[in-house]
Formats: sequence, C-alpha cells, structure tokens
Amino acid sequence: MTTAPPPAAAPGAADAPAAGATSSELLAVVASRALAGRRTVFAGIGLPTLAASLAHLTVAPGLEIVYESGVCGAHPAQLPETIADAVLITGAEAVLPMATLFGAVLQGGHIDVGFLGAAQIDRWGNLNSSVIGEWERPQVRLPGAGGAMEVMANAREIFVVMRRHTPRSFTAELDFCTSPGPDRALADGIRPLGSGVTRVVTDLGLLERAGAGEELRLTAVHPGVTVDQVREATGWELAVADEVAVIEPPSAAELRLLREDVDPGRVYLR
Amino acid sequence: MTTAPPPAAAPGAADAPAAGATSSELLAVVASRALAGRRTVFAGIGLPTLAASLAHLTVAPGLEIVYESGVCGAHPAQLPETIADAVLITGAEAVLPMATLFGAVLQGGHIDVGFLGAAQIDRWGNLNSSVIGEWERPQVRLPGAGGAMEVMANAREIFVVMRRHTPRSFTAELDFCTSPGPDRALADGIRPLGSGVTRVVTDLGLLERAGAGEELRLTAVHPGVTVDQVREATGWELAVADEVAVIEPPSAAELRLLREDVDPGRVYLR
Amino acid sequence: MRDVEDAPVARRFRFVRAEELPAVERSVAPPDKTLSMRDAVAAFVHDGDTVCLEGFTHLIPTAAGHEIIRQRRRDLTVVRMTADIVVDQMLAGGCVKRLVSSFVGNSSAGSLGELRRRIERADPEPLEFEEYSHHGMVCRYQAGAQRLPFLPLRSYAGSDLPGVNPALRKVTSPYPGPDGEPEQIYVVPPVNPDVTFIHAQRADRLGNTQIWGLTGVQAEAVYAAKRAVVVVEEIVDDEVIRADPNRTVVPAHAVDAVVHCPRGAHPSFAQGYYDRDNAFYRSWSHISKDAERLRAWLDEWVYGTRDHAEYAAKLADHFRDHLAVGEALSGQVDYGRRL
Amino acid sequence: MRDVEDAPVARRFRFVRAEELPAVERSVAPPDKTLSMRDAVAAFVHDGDTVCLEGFTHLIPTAAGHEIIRQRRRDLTVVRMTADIVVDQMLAGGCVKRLVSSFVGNSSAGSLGELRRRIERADPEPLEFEEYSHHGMVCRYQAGAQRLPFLPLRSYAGSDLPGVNPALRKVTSPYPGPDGEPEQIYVVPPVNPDVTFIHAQRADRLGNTQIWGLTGVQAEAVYAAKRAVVVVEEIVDDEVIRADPNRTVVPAHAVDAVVHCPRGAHPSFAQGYYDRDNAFYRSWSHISKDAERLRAWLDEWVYGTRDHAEYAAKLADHFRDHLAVGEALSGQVDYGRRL
Repeated sequence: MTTAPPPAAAPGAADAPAAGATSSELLAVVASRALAGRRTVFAGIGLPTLAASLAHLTVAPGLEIVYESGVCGAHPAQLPETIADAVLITGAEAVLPMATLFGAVLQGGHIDVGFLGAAQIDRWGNLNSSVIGEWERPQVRLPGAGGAMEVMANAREIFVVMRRHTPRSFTAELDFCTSPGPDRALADGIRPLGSGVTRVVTDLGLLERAGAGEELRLTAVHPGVTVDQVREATGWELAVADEVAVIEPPSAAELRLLREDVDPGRVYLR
Repeated sequence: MTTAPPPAAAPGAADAPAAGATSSELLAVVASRALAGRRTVFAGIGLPTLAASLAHLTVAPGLEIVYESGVCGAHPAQLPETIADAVLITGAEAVLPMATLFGAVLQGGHIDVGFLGAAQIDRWGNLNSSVIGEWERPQVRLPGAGGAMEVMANAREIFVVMRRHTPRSFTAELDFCTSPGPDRALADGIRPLGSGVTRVVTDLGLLERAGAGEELRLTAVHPGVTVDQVREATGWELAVADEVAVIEPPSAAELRLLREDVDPGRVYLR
Repeated sequence: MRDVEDAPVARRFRFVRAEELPAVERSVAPPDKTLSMRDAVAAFVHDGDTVCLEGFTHLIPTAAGHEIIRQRRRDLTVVRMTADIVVDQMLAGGCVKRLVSSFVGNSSAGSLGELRRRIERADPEPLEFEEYSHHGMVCRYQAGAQRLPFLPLRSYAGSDLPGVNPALRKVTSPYPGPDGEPEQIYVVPPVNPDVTFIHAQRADRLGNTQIWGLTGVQAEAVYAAKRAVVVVEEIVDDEVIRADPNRTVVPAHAVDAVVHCPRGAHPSFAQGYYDRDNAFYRSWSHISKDAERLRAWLDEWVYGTRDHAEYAAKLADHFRDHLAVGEALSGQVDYGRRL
Repeated sequence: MRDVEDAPVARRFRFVRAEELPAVERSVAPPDKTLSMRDAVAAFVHDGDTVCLEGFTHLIPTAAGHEIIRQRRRDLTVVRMTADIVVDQMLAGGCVKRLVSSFVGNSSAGSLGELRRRIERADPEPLEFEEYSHHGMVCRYQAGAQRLPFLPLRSYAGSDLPGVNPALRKVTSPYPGPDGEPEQIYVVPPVNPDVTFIHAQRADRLGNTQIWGLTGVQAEAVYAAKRAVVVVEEIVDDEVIRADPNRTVVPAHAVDAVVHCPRGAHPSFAQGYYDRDNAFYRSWSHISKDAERLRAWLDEWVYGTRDHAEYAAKLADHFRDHLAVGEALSGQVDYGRRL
C-alpha cells in the first residue's frame, strides 16, 4: 500500500495548496467542497458553520443556511457563537417559529444536506448523542437528541464531521442509538426521506456511503495518512474503496477566505 | 294562553324601552344581553357583530371578539363589512394565522360563545348550511361548512340568530347536517367540547337548550308574540317551557348605542 | 465485505478541486426568481394540474386566476378554501374539472352563478366537488407541508360530510381517552398541489415574501405545493426584507417564482395598499347569475385585456376614488446589533 | 315531550334586564393582568405542579425559575425543550422531581453539573427523566395547544428512544402509503402544563404579547398550558401593540398574568435589548461541576437576592460593558386606514 504524493502546487497561483493548515481548517475546507451546488444546508455551530460559510463564498454561492433555531438565510455581521446567536437574526432573510422549521422546512423535505455531530457513529451511519453506558444510569449523560433525529430522518443526506477519528467514536456497537440511519428506520417499518449519513469527514480522511443497505467505506485520506491508520482508528472492520483518493489540501484561496472572511476572530479555527 | 302586557316604561329613564325598534335591532339587542359576562365570542359579520359590539359597550366590557379570519381583539374605526375587513385588522390586538386560529384558539377551547347562522336548524340544534335537496345534485347549493362545523364542535356554547322563524328553516329533518350538535357527535363515538346550540334568537322569540340530550325549548317570546305563533312557525312539535317569558324590548340606551356607536351607517340595521 | 487490503490509493477524487472553484468574490449573484405572470403560468400550470390559489378574503391571487383563464388551461383541479369570485371566473373560463374547497360562496355578498349552475344543473357540465370544512382544509395544507400521511382534528363527528367525502376517516388514538377508554378522532389526508399561487404585499428577488394583516394559510399552502409562485404588489431590495425577518411568512427556499403584479388581488384587498371592492363583490352575484353576462364580462375584463396591468389600468379611476387607503404605520422594533 | 299547551307566559326571564345594564360608556377598564413575579409564582406554581418554561436559547425565562427556587417549590415536573442553566439551577434548588425535555446540556458551552449528578449518580437523589427529540416536544406542545389526543411526526423510527419512553407510540395511517401498503408513523401525546412561563420583549396590560427575533415554541407552550404567565422587558401602551397586530405572538385571551421584569432572561438574550452572556454560559460548566460551588452561587445570586431587580442590579456594570447592543431598526409597514 502506498501513499500518494502531495499534489503538485501550481506555482504562484492563488489557489495553490497552502502549507500549515490546521486540523479544523482541513475539516472545514473538505466539508465545504462537499456542498458544491447544494441549495439548502442545515448547520450547527462550529465546523459546520465554517464549512457552510466557506461554501457560500466558493462552490455554492446560492446556498441558504438554515439553523435549528428557525433562522433561514442568515447574513451575520459577526461569526455566530450559538445557533441562536442574535447576530444570526439581525439581517436574516426569515426567522421561523420552531413548528414551521421542524414541520415544514425539515420534515417537509427542504433540506439538501444536514450536518450532524455525535459521540459515536457505527458502520451504517447511526449516531449516538445521548449516553455513554446504559440510558437508565449512564456513565456519561450527553445532551441527547435535540433536533438531530429529525435532521437524520428528513434531510436528503447527512454530513458528519468528527475532529478525532478513534475506535471509541467509530464503534461497532452504539451504546444508544439516538439518530438512526435509514436501515434501522426500515427495520422499524418506516421509510425515511433521505439517505442518512453519506459523508464522514475526519482528521484522517473521508468515509462515504450512498444510502440504505450500504455501509460506510473509506474513499479518501488526507495527505500522509495511510489506509491502515484509518483502519486501526475504526472500531469495526472498515470497508475500503477499490481506489482510495488523497484529499486535495486546502488551497491558499480557501484558507484566506476562511481566515480572513469567515472566522477572522479564530473562534472555531483553533 | 295569554300574552303578557308590555313591560312598564320607566318614565324619563335613559334605559326605558324604546318604541320603533326594527327586527334587526331587536335581534341584536337580545343576543347582546346573552353575552353578559362572557370572555370571548366568535362572531360572524352582520347581526353577530352588532350583538357582540353592543355587548362590549354594555354587559360584557371585557369581551374579546374573535373572527374566523384570525383577528383577535378588533377595535375597528368603522363597522366591518366582512370578517376579514381591513378595518378589523388595523388597530387589532392580534392577527393570527388560520392554523393558530382554528387549532389553538378554537379547537384549543378558548371560545366561550360562537355565533352561527344556518339555512336549517333541527330540534337538537344541528345545522345545515350546505344544500337544499340532495348533496350530489342539490336544488340550491349553499356555501357549505366554512368554519361553522369547528365553531359548533369547539365553542363552549353556540348562539344562533335567525331573522325569520319559519317551518322551512326550523325543520324536523335537515336536508344535510353540516354542523352537528353534541348528540350526533356522541352517536358517532366522539365527545365534543361544548354544549352545542344553547340559544336561538329569532324574530318571534328565544329557544334554549342546555346541552347533549336536550332539545330546543321555547323560553321567551317578543312582546305581542304568542306561543302558538311560534309553534306554527316551527317544523317540529316544539317543546315549550313551563313558564314562557316576554323579552324585555330594547331600551332607549341600547338602541342609541346601536344606532349611534355600533352601526351609524345603518349597514346591518336594515 | 470484500477484501480491500490492496486498494490502490488514487487521485480519483470527486470533490470539487481547488482549481475548479469559482472566483472567490461575493459578486456571484443570488438566484433571481422574478418572472412575468404570463411566463409563470406558462411554466408552472399545465392542463390537468392541481392548482392551489390561497388567500382568505385578503390577498386573493385573482390576477393569477385570470392569466390561467387567458392561457385557456383545461381540466384543472382547483384547491381553495373559500371558492369565491376568482373560482367562479375560472369555472366560467372552462378551466376547472374538479374543486376542492370548504366554502363555495360570494363571501356575504351573494352567490356564485357559474358554480351553482355547474353543481345544481351540471350546466354546461358537471363539477367534481370534494368538500371539507375550513379547519379540515387548513389541516390538509399542514399535512401536505409537513409531509405527513394525515392530521387529526376535532371536526366531522356526526356531520353528513364524511358520508359524501370518503377522504374523511377515523383513527383510534393509541393513548387512552379522558374516560380511560379508546378515543377516536377524524383525520384528513395531505394535499400537495402541483403549484400554489399566493398574493403578497412584497418580496425580494430571491423569493423571501412578507405579508401583514391577515396571513391566512398562505405559508402552509406554499410549503404543501411542489412549486410555488408568489405574486406581489412590490418587489423590494433585500435590505427591506432583511430589516424585519420576522415579517417573512414564506422564505426563499419555498418559492420558485416571484411575479410583480400591482393590484393583482382585486377585487379583494391588500392591507395598506388598497381596499376591498365591496361594490364589485355585490355586483358579481348579478353578473354571474346570467351566463351570457358572465361571458361578456370575461370577454371584456380577462380575454379582452392582455395582462393584469391592462385590467388594472381600466380600473385606475375606481382605485383612486374608491379603493385608496390612508396611512397607519406599524411602528418599528429594534433587532439590535452587536457592538 | 311533555304537554306544554298551557305553559304560562311569565316574566321569569334570565337575560340581563335593561335596567341592570352598566353605564354605557367605554370607560370600563379592561382587565389589568399585571402581577409581580413573587405574586405570579405564589399564585400559579404549587408543589407537585407541572411547570413549563419555554424559550429556545432566546428569551429564556430565567427570572421565573429563580423565583420558583426562592419560593422553594418542591416535586415539580419541569417541561422544557432545552434543559439548560435555569433547569440545572432549579434542580440544585431541590424543586424538581421529574424532567421532560429533548436536550439536556449547557448549549455548546459545556455541561450541566447538577443534572449529570442527578442522572448519572442519583446524587443527591434520582431524577425522573422523560426524553424526546425537539420535534417531538414541539408536537407535544402543539397537540396540547390544539386539544388533540396525539400528533404524528416522521421521527423515532429505528431510534432507541421509544425503548426508554413508552409515550412514543405508532399509529397506522388510514390512507395507503406511497407504495399502496399500510403506512405506519410515530405519534406523541399532548402535554398540558399546569402553568407555562415565557419571557418576551413586550406586552400590554391585557396580556397581548409581542416577540421578535426567535419566537421558538412560545405560543404553543402558552396555549398548551392551563395557566400562562408572560414575563416582559417592557409593559407598553395598548397603542404600541395595536399598531402592529401581526407582531402579537400570544393574544390576551391565552394569558393569565403579565410580569414586568427587565433583564429577566439573563444569561440568555432579548433581541434588541441585551446580548447573550456567553461568558456566563462557559463559567456555568465550572460552577455546576462542583456541588458546593453551585450551592454558593445559588446562595449569592438567588436566595441572596430579594427579587430579579436585585439580581440585575448586581450585574448592572456587566450589562453596560458587555451585553449592551446597538440599534438595528425593523422599518415600518403600513396597515392602512379607510378614508
């Protein structure tokens, strides 16, 4: 098994790969590219907001960012610190009651891509954000479902961004399934609208699946990362694509936008 | 059977009975008195609006008038011509989406009294506003349910105002039951919130019933009207109270308010 | 799982590559959804479609109905809570095969002549009629908007409507009722029109739509539809919309086209723009009572006008003398900005 | 039917008689619902009650929670979508036996120490926890507000939540599914709190309540409750409310008391009034991690203050220096008046 050489820099070009991107920058850039051409994205705070904002400036200029709090088409003057930050409301295109947000926008099928995080993910893209241990008396009580279950069930596809790819978070068996992918939903007799998790961006690479019946498969790694590394960091026997790509590192232009326009205060680009 | 003498006028008093009240004025005044102490009333345009507006000025100063269009607490500068008249909106306390109006306000049980009209009413207070003849090919196609069915099912009680008390409108059998009272609902296996029609004000007198299991009963007549007259004008064998009252005619004060404050343009006081 | 031990690491990577990125400027224009009414109807209304026109007394999308008549669409299913003048006109224009509604009358001003001829005498042809109550229609729009198989409501118990409308059904609640016994409730199915037209005071070019006064069921009717066209009195700058995002009743993502059509709600009204033409409502009962007179009216006012601008121009004096309104400003609220 | 042939015509008439009518002037004052927070909590919160506090990140009714702690209410069931700092404080105050919620965390700022001790270690006592998702809670409020036995939603299929929450059940739709087969869907039951508290920017004395920015689920939570208390930054004249009736999120008929309590939503924010105290959110994770430190905090900021005015006064400099916001006005719309 070999690692691909780093892509050749286009000398002097504004879009040349940049040196010294942090892990956060790497994840935000990779996730932003995956939003190419999308219409609507349901984003949480942090990396998803960075990715969506960057995509808005690059590959998806028509992208409408929708927040769980009911904000549609936010144009914040500052980087928001929560999904309900006052700066998201002032200057937004619409602020909807939650019943409309969850009922018509999300369940109605208007979200192309939803970003979700989780404490645990399994090979089918099921997510746990509820507990470590038993629900009744957990070792660690996590925040729970919030709207994640609804995003999973109703967005056309789900992107997951995980800062740390470890066997504990990429687990063979979830302690609790908070947000089930389509396979579990179908087993429960109900067909969800979307494909569930289609992309998982991690500090090691990219896992993908197309929808129900498919498991996550390693399709790309960051430069310098080997397939074996990813396999060892995964708690199940990881499926690997026939050809594993090397992810193009952030370009100078992407990093400049991210650092100067999207998060100049380095709130999330830690 | 005797007819009671007209009530003695209190000479010189502002509230003395007035001569020359029209039928519309009579109905509006009688209906307004029945709103004494009520909190919320769901009113259509015409006599119900006159009655509610007069009650607001007399027996029910805290009365909130709710319109099917979503207007709550209207303070119109002019008499409204429709339930959605622009003058009802400007200066109102609240304008609600229809989903909130029908879901939370009406079905939620916030309406004390709903006013309804109908082409036909039966002895149990069931109403027809759909068709004369067969539904599939009616002799006369009437407007239909609108929100009347919801008012019937969800208001605590229903007042019906009928300009003309005739055997065709007070019928033994409805051509079609649009808005069923509680007896029909119970027979369908569902318990409604309210009592259904509790008062019917007509040009002849007043019919009342307390709720499920009771039929309408003549309890009062206008001065000069006999019980037999009402009986003949009713398409079923009319129940009559042990003691039938004579309705106090409109006072001078009530008429003055009605003519000068409520409907100075004589839009409905024809 | 197949053996992946020796999967080659390749550069076949379907993410957008850095060099494919568009110029990194905000100059990329957002999608402009403005269309003429003619183009919007041509694009979004086809023979046999299910077409919803909503607006409860306020902001009735009359001009859209007239353009559908002009373009002689046929066999439409029309969905509208209050089937009133515009529906009577579409019936007379021969556009409508089926009507889904909860009120078929000319407000409190009288009758709909064409509708009554169609229903009472099948003249000139029968009208398929699917009848609900208002709340039933509201719930159908909500179910459609929310992609639900049904919604429950406390209506219909004991009514004759379920006997003539098999779409009205009962469900037993999985929770015990107040008396501990199983509880039944009626439900309605969703409605998902091919296209919904609404009229509104203003929108931006992206489709963010603001309505004040009666907001009715417009948002639900738009969200329920496969396509939505918003007809507006004014197209305004983004900044006007974004100064007051709570006023946005329909967000851009739910809108496919924005049509600028002042006075397009006549004879209904647009709060703050023009008043209801009550005289026309009253006269409609007379016009529509006589099939010939109704045809003549259509010839003059719909077929005889090229578009709604021409219709409105014929009414210019009437608007000025009878339908103009004075000012009653809302006051402002402060959304605040971070210091 | 008994024989009524000779029923006497009598004057026993229970309508209000003309001479009983009150003076016919508009001078009769409308009901003034203003109360102090102390009186509102004393009147509407009893031991063992189900108490809802709503506000999604914006306009959290913290001051109401603090007064409930001061009055040492016990055995409450607290209903709140995002159980956050105010819930952690009420838990620490010993007020809460049971929690109904869809998110138990300190926003993105960290953990709720007391809640985790209660759930993870039953320390100092167990907490009954009924867990939902956000949309599930929204539907519970809607069902409660609309007096429905249940509402369906497209969540929960395949989740482990129904296994730990028997209130999550399935219903079979009476209409065929997309594939022609019977279709199942999960439903949630209504919630009807004994009392709901919300915080809002302004209301009049009758209870007409206006909110801008995030309006969340406040209207549904109020309509679902048997009693509702609205806590506001400002009590304004009727005229302010009535100039913009579309801004009224909760009408007077749904409100039992109006409490004037500026800055009562701290550490959350009130759009246009003050910003979110993000530093406090971050510090709460540390404060609440240590039970002793949490008790000391309550002693100083809740038990040690007579009311919220005193709490806010202690923070006056902090509000001025860190939470003040600049102006961003909404612009005005014209509601029009008949000429």
